[in-house]
Amino acid sequence: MILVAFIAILMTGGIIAWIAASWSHSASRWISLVTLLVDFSLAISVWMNSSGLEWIEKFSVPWVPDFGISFSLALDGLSLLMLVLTFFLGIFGVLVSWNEIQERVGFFHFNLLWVLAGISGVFLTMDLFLFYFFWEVMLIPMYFLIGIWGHENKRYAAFKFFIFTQASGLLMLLAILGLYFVHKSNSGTGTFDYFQLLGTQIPLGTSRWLMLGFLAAFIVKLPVVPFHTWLPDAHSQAPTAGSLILAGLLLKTGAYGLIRFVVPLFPEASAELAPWAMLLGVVGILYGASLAFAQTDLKRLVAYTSVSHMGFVILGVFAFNQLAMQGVVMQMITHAISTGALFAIAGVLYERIHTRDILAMGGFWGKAPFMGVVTLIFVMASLGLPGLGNFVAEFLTLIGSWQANPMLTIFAAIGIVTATAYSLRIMQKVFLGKWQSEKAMPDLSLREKLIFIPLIVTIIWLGLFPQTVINTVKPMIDKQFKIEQPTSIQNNNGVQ
Amino acid sequence: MSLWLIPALPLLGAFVLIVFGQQLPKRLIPIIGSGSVGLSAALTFALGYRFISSSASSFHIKAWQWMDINGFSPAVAFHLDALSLVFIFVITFVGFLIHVYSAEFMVHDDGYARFFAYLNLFVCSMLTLVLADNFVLMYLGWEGVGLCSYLLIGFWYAEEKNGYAARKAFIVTRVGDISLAFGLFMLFQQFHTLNIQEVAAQAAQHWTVGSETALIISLLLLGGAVGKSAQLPLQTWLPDAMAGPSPVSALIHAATMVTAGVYLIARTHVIFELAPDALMIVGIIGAVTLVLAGFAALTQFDLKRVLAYSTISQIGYMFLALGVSAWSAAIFHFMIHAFFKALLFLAAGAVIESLHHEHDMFKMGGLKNKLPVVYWTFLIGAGSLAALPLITGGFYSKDQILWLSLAGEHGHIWFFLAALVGAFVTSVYTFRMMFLTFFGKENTPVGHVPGKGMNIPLIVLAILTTVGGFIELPHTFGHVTFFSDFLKPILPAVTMQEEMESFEWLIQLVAALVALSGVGVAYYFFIYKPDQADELKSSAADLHSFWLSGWGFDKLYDKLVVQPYVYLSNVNKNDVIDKLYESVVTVANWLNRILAYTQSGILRWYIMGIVIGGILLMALALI
Amino acid sequence: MEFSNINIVDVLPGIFLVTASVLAMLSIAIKRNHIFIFVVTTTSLMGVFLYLIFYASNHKFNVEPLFVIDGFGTFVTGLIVMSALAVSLLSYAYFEQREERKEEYYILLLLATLGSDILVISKHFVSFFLGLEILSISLYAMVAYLRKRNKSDEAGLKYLILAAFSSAFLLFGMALVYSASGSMDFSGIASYVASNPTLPLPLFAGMCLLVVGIGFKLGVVPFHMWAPDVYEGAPAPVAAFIASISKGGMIVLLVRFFDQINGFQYPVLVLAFACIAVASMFIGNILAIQQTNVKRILAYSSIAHMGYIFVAFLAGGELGKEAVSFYLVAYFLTIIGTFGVIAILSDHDRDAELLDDYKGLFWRHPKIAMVMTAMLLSLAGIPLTAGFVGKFYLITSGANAQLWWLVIVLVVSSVIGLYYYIRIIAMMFEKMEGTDELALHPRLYLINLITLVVISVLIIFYGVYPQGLIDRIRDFLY
Amino acid sequence: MQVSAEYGLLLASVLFTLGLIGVLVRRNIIFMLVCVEIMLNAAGLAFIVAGSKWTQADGQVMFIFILTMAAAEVSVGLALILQIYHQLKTLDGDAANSMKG
Repeated sequence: MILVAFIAILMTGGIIAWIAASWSHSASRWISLVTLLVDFSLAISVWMNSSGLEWIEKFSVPWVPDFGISFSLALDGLSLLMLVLTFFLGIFGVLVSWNEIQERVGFFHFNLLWVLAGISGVFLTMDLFLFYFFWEVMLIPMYFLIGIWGHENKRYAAFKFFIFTQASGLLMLLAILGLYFVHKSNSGTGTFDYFQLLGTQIPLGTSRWLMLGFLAAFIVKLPVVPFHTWLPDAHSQAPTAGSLILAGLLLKTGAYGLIRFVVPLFPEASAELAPWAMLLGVVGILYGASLAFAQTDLKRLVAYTSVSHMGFVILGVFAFNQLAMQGVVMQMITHAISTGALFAIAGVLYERIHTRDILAMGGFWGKAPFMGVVTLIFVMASLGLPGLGNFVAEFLTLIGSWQANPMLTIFAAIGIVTATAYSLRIMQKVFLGKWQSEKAMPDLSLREKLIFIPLIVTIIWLGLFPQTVINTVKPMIDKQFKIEQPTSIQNNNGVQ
Repeated sequence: MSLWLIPALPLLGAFVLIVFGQQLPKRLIPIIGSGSVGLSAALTFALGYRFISSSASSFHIKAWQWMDINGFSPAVAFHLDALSLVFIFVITFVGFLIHVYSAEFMVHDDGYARFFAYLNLFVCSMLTLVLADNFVLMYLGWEGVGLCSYLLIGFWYAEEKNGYAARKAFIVTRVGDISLAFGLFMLFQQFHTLNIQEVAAQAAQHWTVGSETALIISLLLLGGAVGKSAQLPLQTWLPDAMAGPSPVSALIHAATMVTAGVYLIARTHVIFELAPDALMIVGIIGAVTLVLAGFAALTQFDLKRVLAYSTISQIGYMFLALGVSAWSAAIFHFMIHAFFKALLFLAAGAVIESLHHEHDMFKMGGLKNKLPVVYWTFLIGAGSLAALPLITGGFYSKDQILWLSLAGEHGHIWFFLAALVGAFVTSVYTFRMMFLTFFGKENTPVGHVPGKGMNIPLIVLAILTTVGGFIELPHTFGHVTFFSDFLKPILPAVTMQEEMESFEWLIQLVAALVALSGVGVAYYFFIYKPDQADELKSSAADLHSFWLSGWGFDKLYDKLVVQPYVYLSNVNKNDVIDKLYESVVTVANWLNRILAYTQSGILRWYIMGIVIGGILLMALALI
Repeated sequence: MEFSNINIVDVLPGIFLVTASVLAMLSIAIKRNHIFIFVVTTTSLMGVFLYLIFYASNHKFNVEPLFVIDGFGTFVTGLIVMSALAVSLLSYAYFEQREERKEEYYILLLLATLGSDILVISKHFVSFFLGLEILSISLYAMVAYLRKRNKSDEAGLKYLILAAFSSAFLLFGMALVYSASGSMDFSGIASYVASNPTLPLPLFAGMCLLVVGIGFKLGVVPFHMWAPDVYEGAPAPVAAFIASISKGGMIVLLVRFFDQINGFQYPVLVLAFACIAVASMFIGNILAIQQTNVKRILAYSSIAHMGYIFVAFLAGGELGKEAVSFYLVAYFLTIIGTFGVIAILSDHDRDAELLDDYKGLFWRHPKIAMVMTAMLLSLAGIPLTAGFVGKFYLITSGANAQLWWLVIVLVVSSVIGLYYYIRIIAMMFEKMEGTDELALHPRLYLINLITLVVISVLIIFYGVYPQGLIDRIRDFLY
Repeated sequence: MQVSAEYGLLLASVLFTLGLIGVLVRRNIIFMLVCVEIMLNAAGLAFIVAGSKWTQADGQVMFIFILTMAAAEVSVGLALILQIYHQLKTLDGDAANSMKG
């Protein structure tokens, strides 16, 4: 029941926030903040009480029984982490837009909360139809967030985002239906229930196509080069909160989909695909890095770093071993935090000097040292400095993928050097050097500190005590690798 | 067991300074900064005493389990043995002295608190590096020192070029780091552990001498070492790193961080022992580097750059020592080098500051009366660097390497010759620097004279430099082997080629002569006949500029790597792949325009449409 | 053939409509009163609808020789009547503002509805023909109803000529089929077809001509060209009527006819329909991409939607029928709602048909904008709307019948379709510059607002909880 | 004497085609209307032929329906044409193309 509550709270909160705005803007801000805090604390309490079982919570009621569609939610370690992350970032989403958003505040928060609701739904649902349902639901409000409160080129960005994700999503719908009918012809009962579909015996030829259908949606969302071009536009045009949620959560739904659906549902096919997928990942890492290095628009730059970092995710997922998988989960979380923070920084800077062009910046360290330190920390995070969460993620991913495919891993690791190049470039252009103009450059306000300090604490905590996270997802991952670890990959796991 | 306090204290200091740096009163800052390091230095002494007196071969303490995923379980745990004890002694004690020095040196800088914060952070990460009981934690320290070096090189961030130098340092070392990472990956794949001791044990079991994997892994590790220790081919970052304040150069780019590579190889000597070819390569790298860097140092005019190149060259000696598996010799030279190079840098810093940040030696001169303390200490340091016989620590440490490079079991005549040439060049450039700076006529008026805060560390270091040498004396006189005995449990003594012992005195004699002759040459060119030097310079201008640019490595890498990468990424700034999708849109719009013509609004068109449709339907019958 | 009572009861809807129209006519003869005639119309439609809800059954039997009453027909009749009700509700305010002689409109409306109803239940060429013509002829007048608008007349004329032209094809086709099969009754034709495994040429020719006629009414490629002009010219409510009701009747007839004569045994026919479907989906959507006239956009989109429905039609079987029924419901609601919004925003001199008329609508009339958004999302087939479930149903039936290529075309083309729906939405959420003067000054009537709100609520409801509707459909179908 | 149905149908189709061509080539709306009428009547003829082929009355019944419908259509049509004429001051069908694209 609590699972439904998670989503319901957000939705109702959104509506209330919308209504409230008609008499006071700050009211709707507070309402959405409170909503998220409530959800967050709920999630945390669930986490505290979660036992070592694979499935912590389950909930299911029939929805469209004629099609075997049920409103079924379930919570395991992975979803739990993602859920906590969602609410956690959501809070900052509200905080960063506290001053930024001044018009149509109510509608903004409505959209914000509904995006989060959709995302939570995606992370929770265990019914493929419902999954697709939420998958689409989270896009509409996001579309509005970009399209209404975005920057100069918002309409183009919003269109691109919407069409890309929709197109790929529809392909996934086809694949889902294909799976449905395969299962129906096998077992006679048509169902969209994840657990029942899990064991489905699919002829390899079919399963290739079906997997590609799923893959389409996820790698566009992730995004994997060459399906990434919607991302820089969407990220750079969205309002800060939008970018935060895009980078922090929407991309993660893609990764989540890979872990939850692609690999378990189509083991053979994905084993077959693995080398190519890993290759794509590596290409993404390097390509994204080189593009990031060239950008002058701060948000665009950070957007491309996401492309690069998400390369590690697909690399790890298709390495098929626990280390890599743990790394991937870690990467999902840490990347969400570090990149989110960087976008927040960009937003903070934009509020002050009204540009995202890093060539017009420089020497802010002298004026805003605190901001400098904060940025430094997250820049270091994004280049994978040990002691910060991202290092754990990337190290695990690489050490895992090394077991599967050393050659590709070498190239992936070159991405770390390129990451150093672009990350330090941010630092250089924005905070080092001299600043030409004499505009006032106030340091972080209390509210802004409230945003960044928790993020810093979290990223360091994740860097030094990742075991909490690791243990949370462990049951789920163990399960997965007990179910199916493709023999083709298993052999080169080193001497035990 | 207070082992964990040693790295923790500087960390605490750094934390305090970062968070409250703005608010703190200025005189409190150095107290916190140097105090934290001083405390851990004291702890080190206490611990060192306990360690030596106790029979235990190592102290071990585990703070917490870092990660644990089936088999992969690095902990945040510290491991103290003789080797790491030597290192933490140098780090904390020399570090402490440098902190004290900086307290005065940096006092007028508005980034005072920031400076000490970084410095403390550095000390912490360096300590973690050498105390880590597993490779992952070591890697943490390894990257941490990289970060601090980046921050401190770019400390004066307003200068564009400082930032550039800082980035260069970080990126170049990062190249080495990933090679190290690969080494770790392979080790894990082999042994399913990254605990240093276990790895060493397992390696000894599983691998035979000269095994393939051992070679690959040790080469990968070497890659890491080469990056951090500024050896060929990744040495190019160190000279530029001199952009940082002098204490930084002293602590990071002379005494401690750059020797991390030496530590790494010494730490994993078991693996290297199993791969003689790798050892050979280490030796060659060392030999080549020390010669090249030496010649580069000859031509520099920036005081600090001379020292930088000399650092590279001295570390080359250490690598050479490692290469001939003269482990303790390498470590011994590391320690002595830490003393005198720190001393030299600090002194140089004092000089530069007193001449209002003048770096060019040719604009200096005649300082020996103006800055007596600096002069004398610098002289001692220089002597040690040039390895003047008998009185200087540098002589004993370097002499040992010279000797073993020839007489060690892996020794080789070419190694020896390279080392010898290096020694000669070293003493030449050292005293060139000496004479240009302190002798001759005064070119630049002296500004403020360093006070106690800066002098005391200099003096202490000078003393250390001198006496440090006497804890390890060759057979020929005294034959004190305190240091090598101390390290023996960790680092096996080098086995000599037989029928060599008899020559040792000869070698020492040669070394001494070479050093002295170097001084002589320097005297001839820079005091006796300065114009000769200029003639020589002009006669071989190209060679001079070539050496000045450090054998043109920078240009090479710029052409080979940097420019292509920058070019490519700038060309593709707007992401060609996007064009693909745009073209799809274009096609759709084009189709739309075509089809829009059919909607002409004219009735008979539409009728025609219907008719054609009907005909097409009929036509289907023919299919 | 004498009519037993039960039959009377079952053809009651038709009779009801006829009487209603006669009543309306008489009332005009006595006194022109918009309200009154409006009430007459709505109440009679309402009455029929309620009747269907309460007394309709799904047992199938024939009213020889012309009509067949079965669940499918009854269901769609109900749908048609309801849509007609919605249209008339929307029409009141629309015509109240514009036309001094508004009353006849309702007669035409009732008759057109009747015609469509007859199409739905007919099982014989004669009734087919009669229904079609009743529908068409009243539509000519409805399209051209606003005499003062040049576009309206032009549209009317075009529609008339083309419709007459196409019904000539239809008739000739019927004649050919008749001469080949010797029967104008579907079952008779079926028996003839059953005896001919290979399609004889005259029959095929007849079929083709029939398809031309039908295709025209449905506005599928290549018989679609009239659609945009007529939609643009016709008054918004009438356009809604054309888009929904007049097509619905024809679809049902098509399904029924093909079911009965089992046309799927002839691959060439299936191929023909497949081609039509693909062409409609692609061309319809592509034509709309850069269109700036909302009514035309909707015309093109309706072309595409007919293409979608054809997928389910070709899939056939029970699932196909269900899909068609569900999709019709979703589509009717949505399209009527959309045109309702256009109607509500139109003012005296022209309809709110330009994209710019919707600029910043969300900040002027949030409610209407939300309704419009819901409608457009439903047309685009985004979840939370009935349109999504409908599309899902279509895809499911297509996938079930292994028509993968058609399904993929459906998906791809609906992605193209997204673009222009989103474009309108984006327009509505544009910021209003205070400077630009509004082109239109509509007077908002409560009744329209209520209608629209009800419709959009229904759309959302069916989108979130489709099971209820599905059950209803299944009750009727089997 | 008996004419076989085929000839009848042939005649009908010829008529139909004539009408069709007429609609396509004439620009005067009235003539277009007339040609449509021809096509309708061709269809009617076809029905009668078919009816006589099967010796059923249905064909003729259908023909009567067609006549009625044609009449209704023409009446509406003429009304519209009047309107158009008022606007365009011409009966050229191609002139009525204010809506396109």
